[in-house]
Amino acid sequence: MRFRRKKWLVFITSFFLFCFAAFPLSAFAEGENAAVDTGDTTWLLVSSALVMFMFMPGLALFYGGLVGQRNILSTVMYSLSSFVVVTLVWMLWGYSFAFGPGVGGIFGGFDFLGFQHVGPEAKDGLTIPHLIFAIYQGLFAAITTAIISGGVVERIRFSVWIVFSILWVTIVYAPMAFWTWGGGWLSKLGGLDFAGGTVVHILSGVSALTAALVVGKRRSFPHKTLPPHNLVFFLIGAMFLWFGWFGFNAGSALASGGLASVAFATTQIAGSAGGLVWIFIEWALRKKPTLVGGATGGIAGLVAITPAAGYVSVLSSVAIGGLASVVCYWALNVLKAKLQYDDTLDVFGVHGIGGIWGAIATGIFASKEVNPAGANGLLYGNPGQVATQAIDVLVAVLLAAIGTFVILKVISLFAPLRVTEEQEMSGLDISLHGENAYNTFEGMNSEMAPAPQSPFAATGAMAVHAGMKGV
Amino acid sequence: MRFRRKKWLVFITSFFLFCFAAFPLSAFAEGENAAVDTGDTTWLLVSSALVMFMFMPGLALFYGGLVGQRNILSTVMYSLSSFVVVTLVWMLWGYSFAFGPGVGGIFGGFDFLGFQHVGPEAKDGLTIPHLIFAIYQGLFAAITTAIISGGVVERIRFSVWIVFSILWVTIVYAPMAFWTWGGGWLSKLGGLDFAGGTVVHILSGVSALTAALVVGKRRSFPHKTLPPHNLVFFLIGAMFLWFGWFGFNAGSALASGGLASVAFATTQIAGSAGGLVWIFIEWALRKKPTLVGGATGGIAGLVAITPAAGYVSVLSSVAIGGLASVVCYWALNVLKAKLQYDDTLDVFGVHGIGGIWGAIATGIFASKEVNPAGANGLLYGNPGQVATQAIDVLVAVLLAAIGTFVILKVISLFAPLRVTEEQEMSGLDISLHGENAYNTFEGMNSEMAPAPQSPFAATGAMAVHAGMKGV
Amino acid sequence: MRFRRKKWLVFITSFFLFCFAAFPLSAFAEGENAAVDTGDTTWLLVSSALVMFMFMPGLALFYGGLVGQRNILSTVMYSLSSFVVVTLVWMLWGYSFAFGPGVGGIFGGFDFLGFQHVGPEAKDGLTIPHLIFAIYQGLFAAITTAIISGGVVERIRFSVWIVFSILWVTIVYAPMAFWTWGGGWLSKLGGLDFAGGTVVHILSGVSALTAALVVGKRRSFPHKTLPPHNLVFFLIGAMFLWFGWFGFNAGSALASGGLASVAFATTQIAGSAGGLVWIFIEWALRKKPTLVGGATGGIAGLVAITPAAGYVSVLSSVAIGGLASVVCYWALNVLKAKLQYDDTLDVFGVHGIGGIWGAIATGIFASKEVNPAGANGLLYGNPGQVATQAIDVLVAVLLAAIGTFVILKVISLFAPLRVTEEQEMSGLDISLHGENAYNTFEGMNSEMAPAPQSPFAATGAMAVHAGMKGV
Amino acid sequence: MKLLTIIIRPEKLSSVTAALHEIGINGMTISDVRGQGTQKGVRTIYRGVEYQTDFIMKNKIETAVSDDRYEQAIEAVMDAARTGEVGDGKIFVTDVVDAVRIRTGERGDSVL
Amino acid sequence: MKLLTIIIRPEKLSSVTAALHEIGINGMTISDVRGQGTQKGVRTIYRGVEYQTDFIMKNKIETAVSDDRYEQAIEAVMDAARTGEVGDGKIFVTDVVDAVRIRTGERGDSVL
Amino acid sequence: MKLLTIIIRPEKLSSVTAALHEIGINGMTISDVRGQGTQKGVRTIYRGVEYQTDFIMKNKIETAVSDDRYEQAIEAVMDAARTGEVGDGKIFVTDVVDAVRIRTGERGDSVL
Ligand SMILES: Nc1ncnc2c1ncn2[C@@H]1O[C@H](COP(=O)(O)OP(=O)(O)O)[C@@H](O)[C@H]1O
Ligand SMILES: Nc1ncnc2c1ncn2[C@@H]1O[C@H](COP(=O)(O)OP(=O)(O)O)[C@@H](O)[C@H]1O
Ligand SMILES: Nc1ncnc2c1ncn2[C@@H]1O[C@H](COP(=O)(O)OP(=O)(O)O)[C@@H](O)[C@H]1O
Repeated sequence: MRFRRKKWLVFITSFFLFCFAAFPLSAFAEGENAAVDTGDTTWLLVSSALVMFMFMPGLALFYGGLVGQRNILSTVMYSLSSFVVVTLVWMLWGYSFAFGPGVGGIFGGFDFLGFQHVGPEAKDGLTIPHLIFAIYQGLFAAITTAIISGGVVERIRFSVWIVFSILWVTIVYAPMAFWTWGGGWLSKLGGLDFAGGTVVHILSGVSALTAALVVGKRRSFPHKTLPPHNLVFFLIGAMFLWFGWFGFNAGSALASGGLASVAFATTQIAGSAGGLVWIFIEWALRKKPTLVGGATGGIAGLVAITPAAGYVSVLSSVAIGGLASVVCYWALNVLKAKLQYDDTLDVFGVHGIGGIWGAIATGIFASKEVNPAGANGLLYGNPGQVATQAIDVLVAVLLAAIGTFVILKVISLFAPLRVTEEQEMSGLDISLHGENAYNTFEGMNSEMAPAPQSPFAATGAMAVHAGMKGV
Repeated sequence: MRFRRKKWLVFITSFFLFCFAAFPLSAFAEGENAAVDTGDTTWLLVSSALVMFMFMPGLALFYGGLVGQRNILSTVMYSLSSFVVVTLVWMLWGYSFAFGPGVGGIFGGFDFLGFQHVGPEAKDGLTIPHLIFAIYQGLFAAITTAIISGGVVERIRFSVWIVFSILWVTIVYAPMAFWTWGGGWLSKLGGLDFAGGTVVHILSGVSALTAALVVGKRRSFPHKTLPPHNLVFFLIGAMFLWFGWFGFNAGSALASGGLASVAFATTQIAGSAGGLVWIFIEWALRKKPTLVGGATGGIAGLVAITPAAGYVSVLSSVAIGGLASVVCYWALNVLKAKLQYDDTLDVFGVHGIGGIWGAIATGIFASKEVNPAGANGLLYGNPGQVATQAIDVLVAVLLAAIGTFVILKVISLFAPLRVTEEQEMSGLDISLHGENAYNTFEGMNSEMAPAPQSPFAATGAMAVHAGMKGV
Repeated sequence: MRFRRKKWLVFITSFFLFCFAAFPLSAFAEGENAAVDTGDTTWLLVSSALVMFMFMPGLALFYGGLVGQRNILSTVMYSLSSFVVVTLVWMLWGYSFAFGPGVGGIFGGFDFLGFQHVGPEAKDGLTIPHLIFAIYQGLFAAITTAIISGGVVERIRFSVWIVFSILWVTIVYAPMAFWTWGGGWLSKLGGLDFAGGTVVHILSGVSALTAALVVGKRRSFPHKTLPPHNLVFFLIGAMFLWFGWFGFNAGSALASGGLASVAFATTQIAGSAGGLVWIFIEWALRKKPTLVGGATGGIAGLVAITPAAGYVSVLSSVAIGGLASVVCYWALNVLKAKLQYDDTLDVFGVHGIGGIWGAIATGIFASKEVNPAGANGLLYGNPGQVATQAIDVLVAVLLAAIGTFVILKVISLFAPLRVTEEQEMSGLDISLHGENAYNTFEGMNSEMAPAPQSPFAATGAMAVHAGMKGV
Repeated sequence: MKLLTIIIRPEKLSSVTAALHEIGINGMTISDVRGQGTQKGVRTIYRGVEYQTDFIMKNKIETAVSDDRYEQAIEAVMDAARTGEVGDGKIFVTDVVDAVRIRTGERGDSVL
Repeated sequence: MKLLTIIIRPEKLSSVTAALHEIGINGMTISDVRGQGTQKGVRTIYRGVEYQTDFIMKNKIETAVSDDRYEQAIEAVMDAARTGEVGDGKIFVTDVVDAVRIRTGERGDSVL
Repeated sequence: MKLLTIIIRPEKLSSVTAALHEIGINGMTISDVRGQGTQKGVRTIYRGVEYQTDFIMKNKIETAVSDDRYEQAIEAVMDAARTGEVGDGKIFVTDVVDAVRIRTGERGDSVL
């Protein structure tokens, strides 16, 4: 024990030493900032904060509200751990792999390891500091990773999840980001992905399904799963996602102005169309429109507009968002029931299917009138764009499925992927994290026991822990 | 059934076809963006996101925390449905009616139907893209509509609410917006309304009272209404409102800079004065200052400063905010008790009365030293401004009362306005939406029943629904 | 009674008369705005809103989730009251004392009383309106004050807290802010504090400890304190803090651009390093990483990076954030257990210790390559900077400890500092504020009693209060 | 003395307590419980998955009454709680062998 | 008629109710309760402070059964709820002197 | 064997359980309940509307004790729970005809 603790100390210390010593600081040498525009930079600062917010606490609550109350903290911990881990991985090597100068259109290279050469000066071709661009993209990587957890909550081991996060962002996310946005081969084919239809939603949706299949079903699935424990948290989460999505989509213009405004408008409208259509579908087919449905439809619309946000007209966004609800409703209600996979929080049904529809829809509705830097789609006389988009989709699906499968199989050689039956039964909050989310038993509000001499034995007793010594 | 479903499909399909085909895209033809300022645009992008946030989840939680726990989802659904419906209505025709080039100072006209001619280029006379201006105003329209629901929650039918939303925003909100902000006749009289004292708060407050009277009291009113089920949600909602109010008020400068800063400062200070005064009133009169009181006072201060935010000095904002709490406290505690109307969440008492006070106060405290584009008020030698403001108030009150009355009476010719006694008794969450917000019974966390062969009969059993087939 | 009410009216009225009459409005005379930059101004508007948000509801939930459920509203009320009170105090005199032109490097003076001469024009040397600078700083003052409440929740009297807030911000915060940021003597020594390591965190942390000692322990401490009642609220609060911290740190650049981007990046990365290290420490020492731990570690990292955010490289921020978790973990688990002080929500352990580490770390890691306006630290060949930082720390510690001690001792001459045993036992929500946060007993959802003639006697009866008359 | 354990629909709680008050029974203890019986549970649907719960919200009233009053109490409860639909609930009667008022130490019927 | 008061682990609730259904006992009333006994409570740690709670989540089932069936019911519950670990719970049996179905006014065993 | 149903103020819960532990009674089952009786409910005011609730938070302890110990248990509870103010609560005693420990199948007094 004593030994293990020492090892930790050595590890931590050397890590920190490394941190400030190993890399040259010349990155910051030239702080000219010639081309930095304050308005654009402010928009990216805000967008970065918004993406952080849609992730934590947004995604965490969106997911947490839908799980049983004994797994809420565990669900949040998957998100929180990805948040902190991927942020660091991104800074250390992820950004370099995804947005480095690149090696043959395939791999970003090592130039930006540890955010070397990533400083306050404007990024090439943009009017915003390189550093905020890098952080903004890092938050994309982090939330994308965390979205996957929705497929495997209530059963995957916490340590496995952390290792998975590190590997996944490195060998699945970073390559796809490089290929699509970093100047890699896919972008040269002409595929359009404004804010992450393939890179974010298809990757995460397909990876979640793959992970759900590899990790296996919850023991309670399908006949005894717990109903969502708190729909108000779910709603809050959904709306935080919506709020943050403005930073996600309109921020992807990488500047303030007309294009950001277009993306903002299409986002709001596609989300609304998605929400409304889902409400109407439920009303027509089930007589009762639900809150879960309305919010899920909104998210489906937002997912679908993501790749298209800066390429399509406002009216097209109605169609994209509205039809997203139709396909996602089908996925959740028909496909899932038929195939019986346990994608716990419907990541595949919403992000996967919605993302695929969005990517294809971009090929249908894109218009150079909206964005000259884009392309025309099917409706504007260019059916080939649909094919190009289909290639993007295919690449993303394959990369996600194979990458996730391989990562999990490799991990499973070293450790079991899922918690034990007993842990699953007692709930992961207590069994993995030793905490209860809610301590609301009124009886605990009782006065001090009259026998303070035996604090540990007394009812409801609490004792100051002996600190590090006791372990 | 089969037939009805087909009809839906046809309807949805033709709607979407219409969406991307019916309107010319020439709107986006000239994307010059000559006069767009990135800093101003960023501020409007952010303000739009803030207004969205104050609405969803802000308003939804503010309201939802104050209702009984069997009506929380229903309360949220009124907001969510207005959010998505009004967004679409606004894009299709609302914006055109409210901010079109206009017909005789009365009506905005049809030029901007479907956001035609509303593109990324700067809006006339402003430095921000037309599209973000339109979306920003659309979010105002949406939240204003949703505020009304506070008067009729726990009893109005969901379908009635949706129809009401569509009609109300069209025939009450859009005209008033045009008259006040779109260049219509009221603005020509010289009335001042910086961010929506009349258009937003008086309209919604008076409409809520009217609706509460037309729809009728809850069966439980006044002797058995439910106490607020979750004041933490209420507080979160109140603070989200406050946060978003910066976008609402300071964003109404329609540019960044000095005026936005003035509006930001007056907003923060009026809200603080309102909160503090209410706390002191309760302390003096009831001995115990409450959280509900403090937060309500803050909101009252924010409501009252809304029309004045960019026209008055910081010190005036103390008076406006502080006195708002005095009049609203009176409305909630004396007026309501005397008149016995069932304005469930005190929309009239806070938004109506607070808005009237704010509109009049603008006429008292406005100063050209603060904003040369404004006017001087009573205290700066121009008593006439108070009269002008009073006309604005009168118009808003009449329009809201008559418009709401007519809309609801017309709807009631086709369908009952309120839920049945039984639905009211079982709570609207289950009876209208088939959902429970909270599933926290611990017994549900039990392991799978040993008799999986009869999943539907087993205790707590859950079954994958047969999808569309089953209905 | 009648008399007291009249006194109140007179007081309120004369206060408001004073407000808009007493001060000349010439402050607003020259609204030239020559040097105002829209992008920078937008960033400060946003940052102000973010700081407001991290405070309310952020801090309120962060604290509220950790207390017992009978004290949640009371905990929130400490924050809410500081929010409104300090905003007003700041406007009336606080800003002037802290950022006035100054008297001998010691005191800011009276020039800006009531925000006189604080208008929409650019602040000297900056490109943002003076008014938004003043409001931004005011929100810093307000949240700093409220942070202190974490040391004394569940026992300090509400009225004492309000008086304490007013005095503390006047005689502790304002001087320190002037000395450090307002051009006072400390800044002349060369101490670095980018966003408030000493001014915000050390002051609040040390003051909280002092207050906890002066006020005394909770009766239930340490053997019967209540476990945190809602960790989801705690998490939401923690993440709101994180989100707002971007406005806090990156906003402290007082402009958009490269420096703000650096501060944004170091903030995100230090927070992540803090969270991750805490998780690993718990894992190593206790086997179970907790959510409370992960979030606390993140906040520790954010606290520590605050003074350094704009002076250090991204890699240094990893070390600063990560080591913050080490020292704060030690403070919470070893120091607190040993010394047995009842700093209820660990303000000293997190803000105090974290802030001290951050201030010293700034002296170690600061680099002129990152920020030419800063200084080089120990690692860049300037060991003297550590000494300078140590002086800052010492001043902050002494000022906070002595100031808080004196204020509370003076107050205690006039009134008891803490609630009675009975109030503590029944919970402060009911005993101080007359409210319950949660009304979730299902039995309350019952239909109207059949005996409406005696509404007050009937079970669960509710009666419209007779308004002001009844008291 | 008898202990009545009364299971009713939550929406009838205040009617029942009022009815008991009317016949002079003021002391009782109430809890939120879940019932199973002939009545079927509600079905709720989340994202296409149907959750059928057979735990139906009920309220339980426990009240100790003297031997000569308990029939009257049963009548009162039945009148106030009955809807005629399945799920109205039950009353179970058990014997109380002793009762104490903690405040005074009194025993027996005077406790009520 | 007997009233069985059954204290079990929450995770065994659905097994137990299913076991009772199997022998034809469908009526019962369930609540969330906290137990104390030989079983020790969980320790949770918040920020270095250890909270040991001796209130352990349990579920209580109250079910009235006829005199001839209650032994069978006890068997069924024991089979379904037993893990062999400390904390499995208890069954207490008390006499019911009268029972009423509120909906119909029926009395006695037909109520069940 | 007797079943004690003890209704007390929530703030007295830990005193009472400690008092019972002291005399060797360790097994018990506790729930959050609402009481009505002579004690009046709190009034809370929201936005000028006064809500008076006559449901007062109480805790209920159910503990089965052997016939020779129950008087002692009553004494212990009374000492620990009494404040002398209205609302201290009640103890009701009923006969237990049988008791089972699920883990072992033991019956009778050895179950306790
Ligand atoms: N044998 C029983 N023991 C205990 N509680 C019962 C029993 N039978 C029914 N209950 C309770 O009474 C409630 C109503 O019973 P149910 O059979 O659904 O309708 P009804 O009483 O109208 O016949 C149940 O939900 C349950 O709480
Ligand atoms: N004497 C008692 N009276 C009432 N309930 C009891 C009694 N003893 C135990 N219980 C309940 O039974 C549960 C299990 O008891 P415990 O002694 O921990 O384990 P076991 O039943 O396996 O011996 C307790 O948590 C408590 O709820
Ligand atoms: N007849 C009764 N049956 C069941 N519980 C009762 C009865 N009378 C009182 N109680 C319970 O005891 C609690 C205290 O009773 P109350 O009459 O208010 O004070 P006291 O016990 O001091 O006379 C009540 O809140 C209720 O929970």
